[in-house]
Amino acid sequence: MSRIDLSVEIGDLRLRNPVLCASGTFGYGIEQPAAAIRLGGIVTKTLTIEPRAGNPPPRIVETPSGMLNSIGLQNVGVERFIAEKLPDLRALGTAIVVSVGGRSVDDFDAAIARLDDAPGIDAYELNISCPNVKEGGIEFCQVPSAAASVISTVRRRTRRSLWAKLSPNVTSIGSLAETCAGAGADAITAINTYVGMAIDLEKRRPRLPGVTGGLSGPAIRPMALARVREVLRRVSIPVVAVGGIVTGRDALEFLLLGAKAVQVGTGHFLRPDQGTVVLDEMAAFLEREGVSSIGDWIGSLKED
Amino acid sequence: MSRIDLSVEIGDLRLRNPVLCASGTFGYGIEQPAAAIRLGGIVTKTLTIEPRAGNPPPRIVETPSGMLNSIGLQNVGVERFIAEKLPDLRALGTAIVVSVGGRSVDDFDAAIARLDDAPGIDAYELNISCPNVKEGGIEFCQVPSAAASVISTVRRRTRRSLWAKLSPNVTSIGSLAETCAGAGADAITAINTYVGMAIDLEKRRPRLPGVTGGLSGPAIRPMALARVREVLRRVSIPVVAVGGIVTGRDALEFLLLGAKAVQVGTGHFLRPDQGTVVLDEMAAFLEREGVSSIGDWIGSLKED
Amino acid sequence: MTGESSRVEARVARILRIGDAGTRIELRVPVSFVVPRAGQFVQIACGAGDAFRLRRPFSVCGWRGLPDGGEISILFSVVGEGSAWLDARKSGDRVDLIGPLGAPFRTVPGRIPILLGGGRGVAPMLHFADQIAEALPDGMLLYGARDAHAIFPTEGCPYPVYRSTLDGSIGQKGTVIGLLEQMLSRGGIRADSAALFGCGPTAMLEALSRLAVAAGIPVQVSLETVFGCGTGLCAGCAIPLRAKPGAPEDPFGRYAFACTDGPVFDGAMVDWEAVRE
Amino acid sequence: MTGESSRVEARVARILRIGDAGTRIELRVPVSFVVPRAGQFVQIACGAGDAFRLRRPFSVCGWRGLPDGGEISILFSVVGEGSAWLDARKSGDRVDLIGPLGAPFRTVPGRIPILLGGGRGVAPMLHFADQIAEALPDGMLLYGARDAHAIFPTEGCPYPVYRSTLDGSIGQKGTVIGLLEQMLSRGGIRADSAALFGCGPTAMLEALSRLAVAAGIPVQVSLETVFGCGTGLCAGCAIPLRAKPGAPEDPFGRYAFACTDGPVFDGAMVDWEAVRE
Ligand SMILES: Cc1cc2nc3c(=O)[nH]c(=O)nc-3n(C[C@H](O)[C@H](O)[C@H](O)COP(=O)(O)OP(=O)(O)OC[C@H]3O[C@@H](n4cnc5c(N)ncnc54)[C@H](O)[C@@H]3O)c2cc1C
Ligand SMILES: Cc1cc2nc3c(=O)[nH]c(=O)nc-3n(C[C@H](O)[C@H](O)[C@H](O)COP(=O)(O)OP(=O)(O)OC[C@H]3O[C@@H](n4cnc5c(N)ncnc54)[C@H](O)[C@@H]3O)c2cc1C
Ligand SMILES: Cc1cc2nc3c(=O)[nH]c(=O)nc-3n(C[C@H](O)[C@H](O)[C@H](O)COP(=O)(O)O)c2cc1C
Ligand SMILES: Cc1cc2nc3c(=O)[nH]c(=O)nc-3n(C[C@H](O)[C@H](O)[C@H](O)COP(=O)(O)O)c2cc1C
Ligand code: FES
Ligand code: FES
Repeated sequence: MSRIDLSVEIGDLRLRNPVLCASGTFGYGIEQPAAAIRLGGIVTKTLTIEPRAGNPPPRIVETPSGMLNSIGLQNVGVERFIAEKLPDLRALGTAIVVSVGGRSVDDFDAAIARLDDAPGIDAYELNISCPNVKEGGIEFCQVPSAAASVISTVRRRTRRSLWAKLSPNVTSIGSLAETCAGAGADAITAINTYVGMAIDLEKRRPRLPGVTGGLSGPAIRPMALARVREVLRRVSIPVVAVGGIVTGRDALEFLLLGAKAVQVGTGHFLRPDQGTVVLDEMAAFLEREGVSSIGDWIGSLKED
Repeated sequence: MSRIDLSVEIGDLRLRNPVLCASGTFGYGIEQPAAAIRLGGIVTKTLTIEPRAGNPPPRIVETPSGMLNSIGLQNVGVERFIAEKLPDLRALGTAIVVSVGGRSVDDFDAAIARLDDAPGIDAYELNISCPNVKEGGIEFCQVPSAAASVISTVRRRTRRSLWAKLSPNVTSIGSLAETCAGAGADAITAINTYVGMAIDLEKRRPRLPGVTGGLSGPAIRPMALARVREVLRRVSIPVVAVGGIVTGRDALEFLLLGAKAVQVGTGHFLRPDQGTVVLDEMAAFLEREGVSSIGDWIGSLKED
Repeated sequence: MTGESSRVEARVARILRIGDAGTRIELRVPVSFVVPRAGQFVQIACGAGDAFRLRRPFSVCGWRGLPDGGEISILFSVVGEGSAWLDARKSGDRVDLIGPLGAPFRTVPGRIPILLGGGRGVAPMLHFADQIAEALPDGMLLYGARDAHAIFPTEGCPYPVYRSTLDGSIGQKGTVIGLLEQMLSRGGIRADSAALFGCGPTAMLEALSRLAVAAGIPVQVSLETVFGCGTGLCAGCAIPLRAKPGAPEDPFGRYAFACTDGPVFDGAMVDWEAVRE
Repeated sequence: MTGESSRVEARVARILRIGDAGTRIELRVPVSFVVPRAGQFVQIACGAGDAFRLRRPFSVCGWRGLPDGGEISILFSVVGEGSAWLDARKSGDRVDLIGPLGAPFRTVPGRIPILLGGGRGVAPMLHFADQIAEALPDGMLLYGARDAHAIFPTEGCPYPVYRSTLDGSIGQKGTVIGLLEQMLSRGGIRADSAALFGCGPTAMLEALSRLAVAAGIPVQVSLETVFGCGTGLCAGCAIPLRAKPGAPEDPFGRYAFACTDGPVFDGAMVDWEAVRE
């Protein structure tokens, strides 16, 4: 264990360290308890008011330094989550961020209403940026007013912390973040995946049945850094960074920019305990550099 | 030499094969003549009406399966290009596409006016998507009306073919393409680089003096495919695809989607004659598959 | 699954190229590695360090317990960069793996195990035979391959091995399903006392399952799909299932996870039409 | 540059680790490879195949002509993944390289060549000495290193070698620039008849150039920066130059390309303030 003070605050929520898992890459948070108890917080798989089947397989394609996924939000639904997963999750003693998704504002509202009755949830992450569920038309993030209406609606429903998870597939993620902050978000999570596709030349077909999927992994890290920087320049609420973080050094880059915490996503597929690897590498680096508190590191990038 | 008919038409312009170099990755087209004479066409480094110094070094950072660049359009200017480069370029006998950039509509207009007096240019590629030159504010592509005004202005100036090179850093590249087609573009080139950045942890500084740069290379290929598909679904003018193409298989994916030609960019840094490698691999694949004309391959992707 | 699998640095004990059939690699694992059961798999980090690459799943094909750990063996063929990396290992090299993972084959009380392996799908069947032959000595292995060159050696197998090749160069000519049908019709295998266990190409497993369902024989098959994590985290490895007759509608249950619910599934429950698409 | 460089599959003839100093690798190249001149470099594809990696530039440090080609040698230190890959080569391995590339050092008529190498920057200086010693036998090599462990052997060098180390463990204590200043002040080197040639850390080359300009001595330095292509295609390798006094304003000329205009530059023309930033 590290002698460095790694604790951070995302609004009212204090995390013992700034490394969380990214939604959809760590199951419901209970599958790998040994790793989960060491994280700063757990973000669950995105939950919807009703259970969802998700998309037909194959759902995964590997790409250069990354991968495409088209899971389609397969999840047990809010009800079963509360009954079957939440008790084990709470037993871990790690901060709990429940990711919530939906096709309509009402879907979000209903899910949050139900979850709000359940004890032990520290924050909601509103997944308004899933590129794989488009029945309602397009991503909420592509229409800022739609994003705002999700946030302001659930804002009236709950006193718990609301994190808005943004899409990078927009012209200005900075102004989108501003809109979300204005609508009542307590923090911004950036970024979700980039829209991408892959083709099977022999079959002359897209590799994913739904044609496009979401690109994640180290390939997107340089873009995620630039996107997080855009958000940081436009809003004063805390920013949780995600996108291509696989090592402690990767995480430290986003914190240096000014993100208050980071999420490890695709990295978990290299090792189910990759989040703890990131945490340990981060602490070791800070120790070597003589940084005694993560607060001194966060936002200390020198730009001329 | 291949027995397959590889010739394609981009509007009025016939290319003997569909493999071009991407602007800025093959100099002025005369540095590697042995490779240049085999390409379907050469796209020059982006030229501006006046010579430009470009950005201070370092200008390049390697990233997972890609690289960031911040060249800043260093170029000799239209005048010296016509005097010093164009004669050698014409001597190659390869189709010539001159890439043109600028900070204002007038810059574009002046450059095209001057170039239009020079013989031997087959088309102009309008670089309205450079992420590294922002004195004028933001990329033209981020404001569709600005993009349209560049195109419609130079449209009145020249009868030569106009290709509009689009940025992927927008919410809807499809509607942007539509706008450009409406403004008089004869073809769309998609895509330019993604905005990204990199950080030097030891120095606690951005690695590029201008902080952000443009991401290219295999890392962006899945996104480029999805972006090119969006464009193809929205316009009927020819589309020239670019983004992460390094092998013949990569090129064939974009052609399968429906692009009429491809450009090889960062691939040239692996080998200065990588464009010809792509061409040869492509022809060999088609031969193995029994495709006798590239026209039969283009756009033959089966989507359900 | 907790505590049942671990990440270990294995060492290559032996690596052997077996003609066209593929490669057999034997990996030394420490005591912390739980004894794998037939049908389980390991997730191998194929490629050391610098480049990002998802782990690749490989079925365990044999286990040898040793005082200070054990050796797992894997049969595999080179189909891409990951398997090519594994194929290039030399004895003594390190291999980072996670396992054992997934739900194993399970014997069916009162029924004689009939094991069917198609191509490299014979791997977990050899392991299964080793594991159950003592308790269930009457089983047998039906093994189909393309031709004589593509056959993995099965010497040590405690069950009698009946072989088929598409070209008839070894054993009966035709598929392993043809062989099974013949043995069923001639009484060498009896529908009322057999249980079928299969691993191989999807088309073979579908044919096997349809035959089994039609004949009323219990059937378990090991299915492959593209994996993200292999450890139940990503929901990437969906296998479409039929709705349980009479059960309440359950959209979530439409797809099971090959890495944790499987890779071994009840062949009667798989929605083969959807798999094939 | 046309025809002067080519892409070849070289073979590792010998590879030698020299203590803390780094590694010396000798690469067999075919006849198609043009004889490299000192200061030129090669672009090596460090990493075979699958993963994307830009080529890495390395100065040629020696050349041996052979009836059917030749051998180039390179001195390098491991600083990241590319150089680590090169360091892991074994004799007989293939190495894909492009070269020789760039503008070489050029002797100055009527002046005695004084070669200065700092750290691994000694590499092209050894090559330069080999190349010019016959015609210009009065030259010398000043070689500075961190300490005795970091010194590359210089036995074969046709010029007398004067060494300095920061800790004084070999040769004079201090930097190689200190050594040069001393020799200039004691008359071992005369400003009116010398030409200075340097390769090493940027700070050393800046100090060398300032000293040379102040003393009116011609100076050429080999500069490093991050390369994209190494072949004049990308404009990535910008070196800031001073405006030529009296010349018309030329924005394009603000930055030269290290890979084609350089890597060897007139030290008096480099805009050192801008390099340092
Ligand atoms: C549970 C399970 C057990 C397995 N057991 C074995 C085994 O014992 N021996 C063995 O040789 N192989 C086994 N496989 C398949 C093995 O995982 C793949 O061959 C391997 O991942 C290919 O990796 P690659 O990098 O070499 O090829 P890639 O470059 O990843 O792929 C090469 C080709 O194979 C396809 N492919 C990739 N992964 C899979 C997959 N999982 N299923 C089907 N096609 C795929 C790709 O689309 C591509 O066309 C198993 C797979 C699973 C899911
Ligand atoms: C013209 C030229 C000649 C060279 N000759 C030699 C030589 O003879 N021997 C030798 O050992 N090295 C030489 N170098 C430097 C060599 O190219 C780098 O050490 C090498 O590219 C590092 O690659 P890597 O993958 O090992 O490290 P990377 O992981 O790429 O980099 C490791 C560290 O080095 C930095 N770096 C990378 N490239 C350069 C560079 N070009 N200049 C300065 N810092 C860099 C990175 O920012 C990083 O901090 C030369 C460079 C140039 C431009
Ligand atoms: C397999 C997979 C499933 C995902 N599922 C979700 C999800 O349910 N909800 C969500 O908000 N993001 C989801 N994401 C996006 C990640 O949370 C993260 O934003 C993205 O992958 C970028 O981070 P990374 O590069 O570290 O993976 C998923 C990503 C992957 C790879
Ligand atoms: C070093 C470098 C310089 C570039 N310069 C230009 C340019 O001057 N004009 C332009 O339109 N695009 C420029 N580009 C973008 C490329 O033409 C291309 O659109 C992009 O790199 C994506 O393709 P790739 O992944 O094959 O490189 C440049 C790219 C690189 C890497
Ligand atoms: S492969 Fe990730 S859940 Fe099965
Ligand atoms: S490194 Fe590309 S032009 Fe010099």
